[in-house]
Amino acid sequence: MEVTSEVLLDLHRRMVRIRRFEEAAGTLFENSEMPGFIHLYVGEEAVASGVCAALRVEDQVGSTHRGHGHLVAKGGDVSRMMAELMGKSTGYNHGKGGSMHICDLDLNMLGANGIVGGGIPIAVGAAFANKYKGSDAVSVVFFGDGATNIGAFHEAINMAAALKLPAVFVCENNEYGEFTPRRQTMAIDDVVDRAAGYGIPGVVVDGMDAIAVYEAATEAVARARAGHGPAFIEAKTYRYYNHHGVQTLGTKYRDDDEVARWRERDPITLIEQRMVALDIASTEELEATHRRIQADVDAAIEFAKSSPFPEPESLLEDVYTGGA
Amino acid sequence: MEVTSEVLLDLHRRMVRIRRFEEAAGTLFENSEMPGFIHLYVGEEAVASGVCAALRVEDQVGSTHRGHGHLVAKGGDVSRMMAELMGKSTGYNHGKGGSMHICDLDLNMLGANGIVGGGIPIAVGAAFANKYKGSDAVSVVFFGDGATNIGAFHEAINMAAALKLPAVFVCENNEYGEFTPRRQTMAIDDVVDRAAGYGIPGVVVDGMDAIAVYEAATEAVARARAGHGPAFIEAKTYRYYNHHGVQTLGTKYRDDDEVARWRERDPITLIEQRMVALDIASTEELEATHRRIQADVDAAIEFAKSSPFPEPESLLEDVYTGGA
Amino acid sequence: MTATDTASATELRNLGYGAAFTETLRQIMAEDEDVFVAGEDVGAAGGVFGSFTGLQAEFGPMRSVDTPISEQAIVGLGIGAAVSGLRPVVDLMFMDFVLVAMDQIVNQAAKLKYMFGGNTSLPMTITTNAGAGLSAAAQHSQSLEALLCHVPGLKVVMPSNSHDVKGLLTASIREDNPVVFIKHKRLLGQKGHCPEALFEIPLGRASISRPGDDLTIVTYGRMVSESLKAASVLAGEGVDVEVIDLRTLQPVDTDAIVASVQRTNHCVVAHEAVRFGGLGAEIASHVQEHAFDYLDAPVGRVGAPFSPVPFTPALESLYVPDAARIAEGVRSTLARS
Amino acid sequence: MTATDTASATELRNLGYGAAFTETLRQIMAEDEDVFVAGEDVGAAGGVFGSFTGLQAEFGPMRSVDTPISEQAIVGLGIGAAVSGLRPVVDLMFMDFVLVAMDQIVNQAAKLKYMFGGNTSLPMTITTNAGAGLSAAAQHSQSLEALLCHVPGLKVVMPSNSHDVKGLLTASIREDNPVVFIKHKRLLGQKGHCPEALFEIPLGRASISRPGDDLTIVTYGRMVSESLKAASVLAGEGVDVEVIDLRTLQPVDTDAIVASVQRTNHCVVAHEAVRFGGLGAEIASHVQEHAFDYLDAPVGRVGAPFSPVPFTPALESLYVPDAARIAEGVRSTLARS
Ligand SMILES: Cc1ncc(C[n+]2csc(CCOP(=O)(O)OP(=O)(O)O)c2C)c(N)n1
Ligand SMILES: Cc1ncc(C[n+]2csc(CCOP(=O)(O)OP(=O)(O)O)c2C)c(N)n1
Ligand SMILES: [Mg+2]
Ligand SMILES: [Mg+2]
Repeated sequence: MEVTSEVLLDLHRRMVRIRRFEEAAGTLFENSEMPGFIHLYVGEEAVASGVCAALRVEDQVGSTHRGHGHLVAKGGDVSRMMAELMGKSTGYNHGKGGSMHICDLDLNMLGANGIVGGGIPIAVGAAFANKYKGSDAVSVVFFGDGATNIGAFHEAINMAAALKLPAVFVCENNEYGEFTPRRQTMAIDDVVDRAAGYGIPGVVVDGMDAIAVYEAATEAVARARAGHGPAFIEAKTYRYYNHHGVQTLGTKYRDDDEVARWRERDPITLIEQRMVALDIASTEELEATHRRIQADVDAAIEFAKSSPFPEPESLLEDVYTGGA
Repeated sequence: MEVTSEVLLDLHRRMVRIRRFEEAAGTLFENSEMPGFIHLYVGEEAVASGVCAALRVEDQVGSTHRGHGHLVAKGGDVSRMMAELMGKSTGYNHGKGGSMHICDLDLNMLGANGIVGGGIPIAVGAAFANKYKGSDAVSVVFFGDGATNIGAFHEAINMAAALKLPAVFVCENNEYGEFTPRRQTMAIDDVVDRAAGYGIPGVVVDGMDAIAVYEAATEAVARARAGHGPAFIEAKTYRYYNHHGVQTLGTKYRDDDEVARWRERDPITLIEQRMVALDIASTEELEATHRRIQADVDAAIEFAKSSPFPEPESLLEDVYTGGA
Repeated sequence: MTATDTASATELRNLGYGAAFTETLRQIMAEDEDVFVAGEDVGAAGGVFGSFTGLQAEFGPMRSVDTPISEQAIVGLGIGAAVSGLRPVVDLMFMDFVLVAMDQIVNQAAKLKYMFGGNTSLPMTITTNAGAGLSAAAQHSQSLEALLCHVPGLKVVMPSNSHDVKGLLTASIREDNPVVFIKHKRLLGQKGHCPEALFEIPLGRASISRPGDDLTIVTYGRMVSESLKAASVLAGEGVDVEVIDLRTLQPVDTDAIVASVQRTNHCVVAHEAVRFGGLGAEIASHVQEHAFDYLDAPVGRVGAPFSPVPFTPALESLYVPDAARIAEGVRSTLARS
Repeated sequence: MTATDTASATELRNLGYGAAFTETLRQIMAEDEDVFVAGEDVGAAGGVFGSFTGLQAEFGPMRSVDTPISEQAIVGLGIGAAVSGLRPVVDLMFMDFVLVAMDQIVNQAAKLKYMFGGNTSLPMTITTNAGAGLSAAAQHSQSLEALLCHVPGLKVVMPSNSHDVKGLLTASIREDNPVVFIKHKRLLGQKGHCPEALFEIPLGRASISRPGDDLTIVTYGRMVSESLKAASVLAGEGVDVEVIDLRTLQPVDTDAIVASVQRTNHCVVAHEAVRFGGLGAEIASHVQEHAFDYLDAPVGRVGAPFSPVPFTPALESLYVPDAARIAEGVRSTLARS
């Protein structure tokens, strides 16, 4: 597959956007300026970016508790995102959902989900709708390595395979579910070993290499779009920060060495090196991208901070369509 | 593996006992002399018999809605079974459970289960207890092909693999879940293809050949007993009768031809041919076995019919240990 | 095609409760291409209770989908399809299996719209079959509506007769919110008047199955006919009972209940579900709160005792509430006034 | 090692609610080899709320088991182990995840003994964390006890303070039935008196947190302290409120409630769960039925409104019941007498 310089620039922008957004959110969170729990995507940017760069607007994205990256990559508006994370009425969910439920249905991002595996059957339902309507949209769903141990994952991926739905399953294997190493919770080397049990193709990609992810996603999505059914992508990646928030509190569950080793292969640094080497962008241009995106994120913070909280009346609104 | 003539005789007795019991129960059911729903094991006798012949009393057996065969094969008392199916106080469950919950905890048969897949996590819990206690008992759990599509199956088998528990997973693949062909509900040729996704060994056996099942079970059980973790056995088999009861009502979902083809390889006929050919038993001796077992079943029916229904007071008993 | 709540008197068409369900589905599927059914054995076999018979032949396998045994994925299929603009009807064969899919129903379907700040709607109907009386034992006999009625975001419906099956199913499928539509297994073969044309019974509106002056029985599902039987017996004893059929259990038509009790000054709630923590508790609570000064006696409740459903008919018949127990409940309530 | 219900006055030991949980577990695991804990991140990490800290270091990985993210299998592990003679404590991190394991809890654990005709017992404790107030949104904030209390075969416990955590957890683990032990997330850091030695608070017995003559507040969990605050405010208004802490929600100590209401002639039930169909409905129903002639006003109920839990603190603070709303509930109940 030929990956054009436009694609590289695009991948880079998506990743930087995620990184800048997440770093900012993390800082606000650590400074107690943001309520609730947040699960940051820092370190895993290449996965959402590589996959979403291979999608069209009408393609759906199913997400997880670690969903900011998916929404940013799908084209989400960082201002409305930041406002949502801060519980403001101008947020995507008008403050009712927060980090764990952030969504943009106009972009067909079907929402982060607080239940591990809970978003997978829903994304499969969207894939069904695509087939039902005769549309060639594809539904792509992200989930963690840990999520592949839960029943909803199994049922949903099997159903997609049995009904030959246009769905792509993307496992973000960061080797941990919260504080527990993956290998303690499954007796397989690669999560992709599960794909064969559903009769669908599976592939492992370097989840720190956005281009590799993009290539794998492009292939899987094209296959699904052509009516050949679902595929599985395992992206080997790593989260830099704690399971939720930034700093690890309590028991230390990962070696500093391990974190350092992964950080050496930082997905943004990797693509930037490539872009410079290939003469697609100069260091200055890349820095300009960072600055421009940082300005967007700063504006988002400003927007979020200056936005009002939702009105008390809204508490009982939108429980039902058409009122109670 | 050398299979002795004692084992063949034993397998034969178990199978005939299941067959006789099930045919009798089916007749009572069709004559409306038995309440509720029953799921008959006729045609699949080689699976339960082959597996249970490889077990010790202390080994646990987890079961399904189609559980009579498992209990008979584990050594269940046909009188208490028949009484239970008829809702009598002398039944295994004192009439409170019926066909779908029949159990004998003294034989470590952990109960039939009305929820597809629902018994699998429980059997895995028993396997955990074995390891916890340092006992070398093995927990064996039966389930249908259809059950491998449900979340509880996935979670439980993965947990057994992750914790390396002494458990053996036996899939009775009769190619249907109720009225729906297996291949419509999963995109794989053999159910055993799922084993690799859990990192455990899997094997396909001819589920009409009790000796083949016995050999596979002996190996898997020995492995688990020795502390090497779980294994998966797929037994290709067939149920002769309807999903529940005997006759198929409503839409016909299987070809007569298909049924006939499977019946040609009847597991009892197969082993009897072998036994005669090997001079292990004469036709007369085999017939005597049938007669002896039929007498047991007749006595069981007599026992069940003449037993009283439970007393009204028992309605609210045994909701809690030690009373409400 | 649509008439209103009350069917015209000229139609006197008898149809089974289950058949009314199937007919309604067929008519709705014919008029709305976005409606499809999915579930275990609902396609080629037409459902284990025959509720989906003929739909696959008429509408094809994409609109009448046989699924794997995967209750979570079945409900998820419905959610994802509904969010994508379709109007799914997903089936969970027995109400007991609702428990297997509880996360998708309660954590996902019920909350999605609210969590999303209103940015979606979820026109999904979950159909299922509840109730004891078939010696199906503890895992195939439950009435679990109370679990669902406690969950904001869901609507819950339970028809008592063929006519209401049609009117309520039509309204449920056209509703833009997740609805759990509960049939009672023992009513499936019950014949009753049912108009041919589609019509809607608005969700949240109760009906008076029998007017009366002395006491109000609030009930639903199969207990409606048992309550009517009880009412006949009690009429012979000089007691004039009003029977209210809730039809919709979430939202409950509390206005209708309170208005009736303000007139009869006595109330008994009857359901097949376990009495402790059942919907009857909510209704009794509500009535004493909103009609306290009208009540001549405490609100009585009739429901199943506190145990799983026993298998043997000998015990199950004692377990399931019936006309006799409802009548007894009415008598003891009246005795306290 | 075991003392009785009331701890001796000589001990004045302060301990956090969460720390009391951990200490109790450690002590029980030391005295009974059949007790183990299993759940997500409970082993090496000591649980996401720190509730299992140190147990793996002390008792090893076989008695403090890190499981896959598999709530159904976690509960099943407990059931199978309990049937095999062990005394498991299995953890479901957030109460919302109970819904994922609902089949194993309700169809299996609760019913096994009964379905088996009594031929087993199930000494299993499921621990979990409920409650809103942490901006954790709709899927990490629920109080779902009503769903469990409706299920015959389960016991349900929800302590309000450190002392009761110890006494109730000890009794729960020693209990031969499945118990769901619900902590409130916002109480975890709350310090309170807690004796060091193990002791049992018998399940099914309420306690009077504050005696009073004018009205009985029936409550539990985190709403106990809110009710006590409300009682203080009301005392200033000349209203003498009695606060009953249920401690066990299934079975409910109805005798204690009815006895109190017969004396105070007024009752308000307060819980954090959604008001509609909550446990308060059962209690209000029961009270009006058993103390009808003693009631000077209808039984009031305070609970969450009928919506999912909102994320933003701006709305969540309006959602969760508190002392002010409880006091308001008391005032309006008294106003009706
Ligand atoms: C059903 C359920 N169980 C447990 C949790 C708590 N939980 C939240 S995230 C998480 C770990 C998920 O691991 P993985 O799927 O690998 O995703 P990652 O966080 O590594 O991106 C857990 C256990 C939950 N939210 N839902
Ligand atoms: C959770 C659940 N879903 C559906 C059913 C209804 N049901 C009972 S048996 C069965 C088919 C099971 O198929 P399989 O596992 O292949 O076993 P078989 O009946 O073929 O032996 C179904 C769908 C159930 N009992 N439990
Ligand atoms: Mg992970
Ligand atoms: Mg099968």
